[in-house]
Amino acid sequence: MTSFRGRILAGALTLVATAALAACGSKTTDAASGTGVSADVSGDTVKVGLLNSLSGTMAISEVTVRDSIMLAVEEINAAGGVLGKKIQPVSEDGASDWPTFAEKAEKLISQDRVAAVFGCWTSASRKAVKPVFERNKALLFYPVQYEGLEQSPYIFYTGATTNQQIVPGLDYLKAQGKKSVYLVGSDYVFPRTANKIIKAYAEANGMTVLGEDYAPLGSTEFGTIVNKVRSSKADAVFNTLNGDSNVAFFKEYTSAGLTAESMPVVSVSIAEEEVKGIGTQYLTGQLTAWNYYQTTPGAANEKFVAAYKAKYGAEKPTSDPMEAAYVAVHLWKAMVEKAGSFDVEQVRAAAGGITFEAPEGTVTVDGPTQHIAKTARIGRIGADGLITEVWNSGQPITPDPYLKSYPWASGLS
Amino acid sequence: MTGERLDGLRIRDLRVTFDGFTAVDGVDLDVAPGDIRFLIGPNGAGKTTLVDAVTGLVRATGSVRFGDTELLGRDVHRIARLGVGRTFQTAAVFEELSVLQNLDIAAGAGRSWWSLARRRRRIPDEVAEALTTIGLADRPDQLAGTLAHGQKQWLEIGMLLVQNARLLLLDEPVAGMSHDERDATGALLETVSRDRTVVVIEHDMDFLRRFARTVTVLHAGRVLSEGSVAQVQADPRVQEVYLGVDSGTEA
Amino acid sequence: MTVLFGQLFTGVSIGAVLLLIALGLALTFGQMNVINMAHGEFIMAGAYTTYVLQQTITGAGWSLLVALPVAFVVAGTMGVLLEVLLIRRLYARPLDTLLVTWGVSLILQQLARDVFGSPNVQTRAPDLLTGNIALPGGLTVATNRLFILTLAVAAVVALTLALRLTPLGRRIRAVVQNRDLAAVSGIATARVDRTTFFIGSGLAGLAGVALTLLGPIGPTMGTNLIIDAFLVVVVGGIGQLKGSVIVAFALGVLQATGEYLTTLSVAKVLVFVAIVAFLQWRPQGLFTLRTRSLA
Amino acid sequence: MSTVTAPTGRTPDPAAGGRRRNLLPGAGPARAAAGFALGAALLFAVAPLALSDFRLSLLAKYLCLAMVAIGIGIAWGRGGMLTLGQGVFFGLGGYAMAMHLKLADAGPGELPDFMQLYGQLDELPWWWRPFASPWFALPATVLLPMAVAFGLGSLVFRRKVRGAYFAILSQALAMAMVILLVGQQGTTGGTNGLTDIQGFFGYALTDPVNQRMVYFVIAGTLLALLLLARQLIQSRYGELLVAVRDGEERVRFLGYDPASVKLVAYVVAAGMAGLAGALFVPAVGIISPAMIGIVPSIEFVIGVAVGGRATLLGPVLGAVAVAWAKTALSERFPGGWTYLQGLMFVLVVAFLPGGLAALVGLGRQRGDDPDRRRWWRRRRRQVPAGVGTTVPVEGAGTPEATDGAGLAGARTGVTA
Repeated sequence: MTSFRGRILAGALTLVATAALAACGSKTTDAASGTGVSADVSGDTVKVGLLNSLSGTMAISEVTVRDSIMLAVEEINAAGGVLGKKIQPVSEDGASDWPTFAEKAEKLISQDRVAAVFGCWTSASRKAVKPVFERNKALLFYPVQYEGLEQSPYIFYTGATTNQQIVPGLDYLKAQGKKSVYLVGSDYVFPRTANKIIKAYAEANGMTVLGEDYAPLGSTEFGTIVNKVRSSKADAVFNTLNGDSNVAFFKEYTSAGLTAESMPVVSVSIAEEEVKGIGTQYLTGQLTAWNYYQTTPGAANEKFVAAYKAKYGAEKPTSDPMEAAYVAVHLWKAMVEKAGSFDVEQVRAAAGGITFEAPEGTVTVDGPTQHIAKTARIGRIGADGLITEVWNSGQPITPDPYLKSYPWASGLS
Repeated sequence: MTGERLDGLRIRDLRVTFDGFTAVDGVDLDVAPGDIRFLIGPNGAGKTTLVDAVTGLVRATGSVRFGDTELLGRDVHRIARLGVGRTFQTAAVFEELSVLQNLDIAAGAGRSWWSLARRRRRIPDEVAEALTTIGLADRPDQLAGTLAHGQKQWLEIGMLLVQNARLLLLDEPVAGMSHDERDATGALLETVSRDRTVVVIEHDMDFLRRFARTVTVLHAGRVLSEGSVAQVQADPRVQEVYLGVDSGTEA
Repeated sequence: MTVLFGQLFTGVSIGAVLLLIALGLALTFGQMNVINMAHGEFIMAGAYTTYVLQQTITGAGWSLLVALPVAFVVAGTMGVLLEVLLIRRLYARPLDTLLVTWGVSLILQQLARDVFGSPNVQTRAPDLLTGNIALPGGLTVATNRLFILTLAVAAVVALTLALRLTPLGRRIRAVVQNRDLAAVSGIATARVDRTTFFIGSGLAGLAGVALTLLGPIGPTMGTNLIIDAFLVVVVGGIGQLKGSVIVAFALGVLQATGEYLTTLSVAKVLVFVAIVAFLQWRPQGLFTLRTRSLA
Repeated sequence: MSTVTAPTGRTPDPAAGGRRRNLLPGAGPARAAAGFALGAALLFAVAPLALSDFRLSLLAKYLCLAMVAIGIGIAWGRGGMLTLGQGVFFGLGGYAMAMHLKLADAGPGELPDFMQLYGQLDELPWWWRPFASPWFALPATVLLPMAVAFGLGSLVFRRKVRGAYFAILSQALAMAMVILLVGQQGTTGGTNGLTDIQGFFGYALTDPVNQRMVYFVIAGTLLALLLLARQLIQSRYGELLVAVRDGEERVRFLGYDPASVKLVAYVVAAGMAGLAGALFVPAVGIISPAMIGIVPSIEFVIGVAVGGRATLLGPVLGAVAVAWAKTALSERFPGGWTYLQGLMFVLVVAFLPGGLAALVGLGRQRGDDPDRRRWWRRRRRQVPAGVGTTVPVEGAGTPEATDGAGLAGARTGVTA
């Protein structure tokens, strides 16, 4: 028996050893070895990938982004497609699970051979797919505001980076004469990074940060935090909470007798869709910092809102990430047409300087950072659930993901 | 296992309470080495609780000595390793394992981790011996769950034998057995008591008369009477609380 | 001082929420030994009931009052369905019940997503329950917290009285303490089981209504609560309500204190460590029925 | 399906053949070896030839999940401990490996990229330093989870925390672990986890050839773990473990300490999960708190339940099948996957506790065991008159009937 099992073991080991030896590929020290899969454009259609969580905790937000991408695709197809080819969308579910995002990204690139992928919401999902896109030299369009500090050659960032959302939010508070802030956020990358920036800004601009608290993701118990916020007597609260936590936070906030008048809250993760889920009775008068609202004036937005409501229902609001996703598809189309090719490297080369009359106003692709220049807008939540602009930056802000042009931020990255 | 020391059981002032209810209330009990002692008493007299206390299952105060060793305050498995084994009212064998596996496990409490990590190569001698003693030698590979009721009880006793228990505490070993099976069980008890001390909880008066050497009657958590079968039967208090009332239904 | 009192009240109100979500479990898990992971989705059902009722009843106060009994019945009915269809077959396999009801909870969540949509929905709270009561010395007490505390205490009192005084309660206790004897004594144990499950699940529905005042109303709201609720019952000890009551408030105050002194994340971990340590001391929980027959 | 518990080399008993626990007729070493060879051939020859690089890398991921499943099969199927926190051990192994690979990517003396970005650390935290050495990191992927399991296990098992209590505690552990990891953004990567891993001991993971190498390592490890599990199950210890599952108190009265018996199975399962996590990292290139929380932990269990919890191969095949179904289905019906997953839990656990393995064995075993055919009709409290259900226990109210759970499951499972 022993000898018998011994033989099995020996056999197994030999197999492993041979296989491993035969399989030895390139070393990390070799030159970059990514092969790159070229998109399949042989037919009269071109495939693009949609990578969003359609199930799981993130589905709440990401489904609306997917809807918005589909709208853009339809519009483009109705207008004749891209380089004469109709866009064929391939939708994949990231299932709110980061390895699944990586798996599906790989599938879209190598199996479906899409020309570009649109999607991802959380930073974690973007970080998970980033190596996949870099390895395969494929393109991702990421449509959500994020914490900056990233610049991948194979990702276009169509949401705001920190200097297009957080910094303008602070500028606004400063202009309003607010001298002290309290920071409340969910415990993950974006809030922690954002709050680091806020503290550096506050120090340089004579504001005090009276406290900084984080709630675990999904936490719905805010008694303690609101208690601390209230006793801090800060002039304003900067809120980077995410998802469900916002609901619990604002209900607690209102119950504690705090109002937009006594202590305004600037939120960076509450868009029109979230307002519906929290309830206007808890939110009226509170502030948000984004680049787009459903109420943003302009013909482009009127057309976008009308088309969206016609397709998905009159009660569905449009929001910043949805708009950024919609813009992403149109920007990709413009890039491809300027390059005259679907080839990723040529598209990247053509990207710089491309502008688009977006619902949020004119946006311009910044070649070096692959982010886009956009206008910052501070809005106030109304009793009707819509957000109306109370301040904007006047002109599009050049993206600066590492905040290199801000002296006070020199220690940050 | 033969040739080992024969020890007796000595219980002093044993008390067990459950949330204010006193199940065993100051019992003194001596079982001589090699005795077959029957514990009887009406339901709720504290018989099983007494065995539970001796084997460490319930917390108790007082003193329980087996040979020279105090048992109270020790963990169940430590007491078992000192040579105290028990069975339960319902046969407690491992139904998903074979007869052989059941016995092998019972025999193995002292095994090293090394021998546990390996397969059984052959049937250990004491297991083979016990298989014969309990009359299951022809079916070592049968799943214990598929044994007849009597066979399960015997298997349990067999497990005590290979476990090397020197004090056997048997809780109603012949309940539900046929007449022949009772006889066989009785004979088994006599065999094993040659080098072990045996305590039996039993309601079956007929079985008691035939196989008990000494008897203790418990009532309401106390010892009511003690002595030979004849002495106990003659005790008027026993007749009053137990035999007189219950003998008809219990026998 | 203000902060101290505020934190104490926060702790008590966290405890009240824990109690409210755990009370139904104290009945189904504590009394019947059934591990129902779909309990969180019954809470969700209660919250959605409030939402649906508000579509027809416009007054926020009235709709909330109406929602309480309706949600109790809705969640209770779901509980009975679950008991009859699945759990009844699994009384001998509690661990399997856990997995089966987990599956049920997944299905119910997805169902909620398909019916009500993935995003959270909003309900309108009566103005009375969005403010606070000022006490002398600059102290305030939030009215929604006060409402939940009252509701939790009322539910405990009602449940205790029902178990002690009504014939139904006596039957439930009889079945819990000795099922076979109860059956032999002519109690229809199957019907008692169903009733117990109805009440336990109904209490989850009540909790759901109350939670609309505090947190999000969405498909996944139940999953965040269920572990905490189970921990309360485990630490409280099964078989008696008072354990769960004491533990809910103790954990609430512990959590609030931990949150204040450290961070929310660390406080959560601290509470977990405290629970493991407590179970070292009393593995069967704070209170247990110590009888032989239950073993 | 190979044999599961057939003890070999004992007296043959043709008379009791129908009742034997020998699971397949004649399932001796020869048959096991044949099955093993077939498995090896499938994994090492057929799969690499038949599958594209993408599908092969998916298979590598599934095989990692299967390793966790083997451990759960031992702890839950054989030992009756429903561990709903296996993700913790998977995560510990994964993080240990990822920490080493991140440090190797960064180069000597350098900080991993995310620490510079989010942590603004000037130097490596002390607890990261040992992981720079593969001689520390590699053993740590297995030993670290085992140590944690040992610590927790020796606390709870000695105090007789078991059944549902243990399951809920293990679930809470997963929750606590996630919160802890997420809170330490600067040193653990927070919710992002450790991503963008480029190399695996000097080999670039971007190269498909090296991805194949990783696959072969994973497949080889899986086979080795299967051999280990088989040895464990067939040993005297394996029998003892089943005995503890079915009658913990009874085993105690035989002079064993059931706590140690359970502890071994729990620690072994943790080690397997740790190893799986460690190999998952090069295969997928990421480890994050999302993979170790409550939901992934319970997803590990569903594969085991579907395959057949008490068998050797059932958990492996179940885990691969469920993971594959998830990929395949979610490619087509995203919302539908959740329904199906829920239904699987309900249908398999409630109506087929032995898993698919029992279904395979059903035809052969029909008529042998009347109990088995009627398992679905068994009503409450009709627990097989087994151990455990009748033994009084210190402190009433212990979920004693949990032992019945093991019984009912094993009754069908063991025989397949």
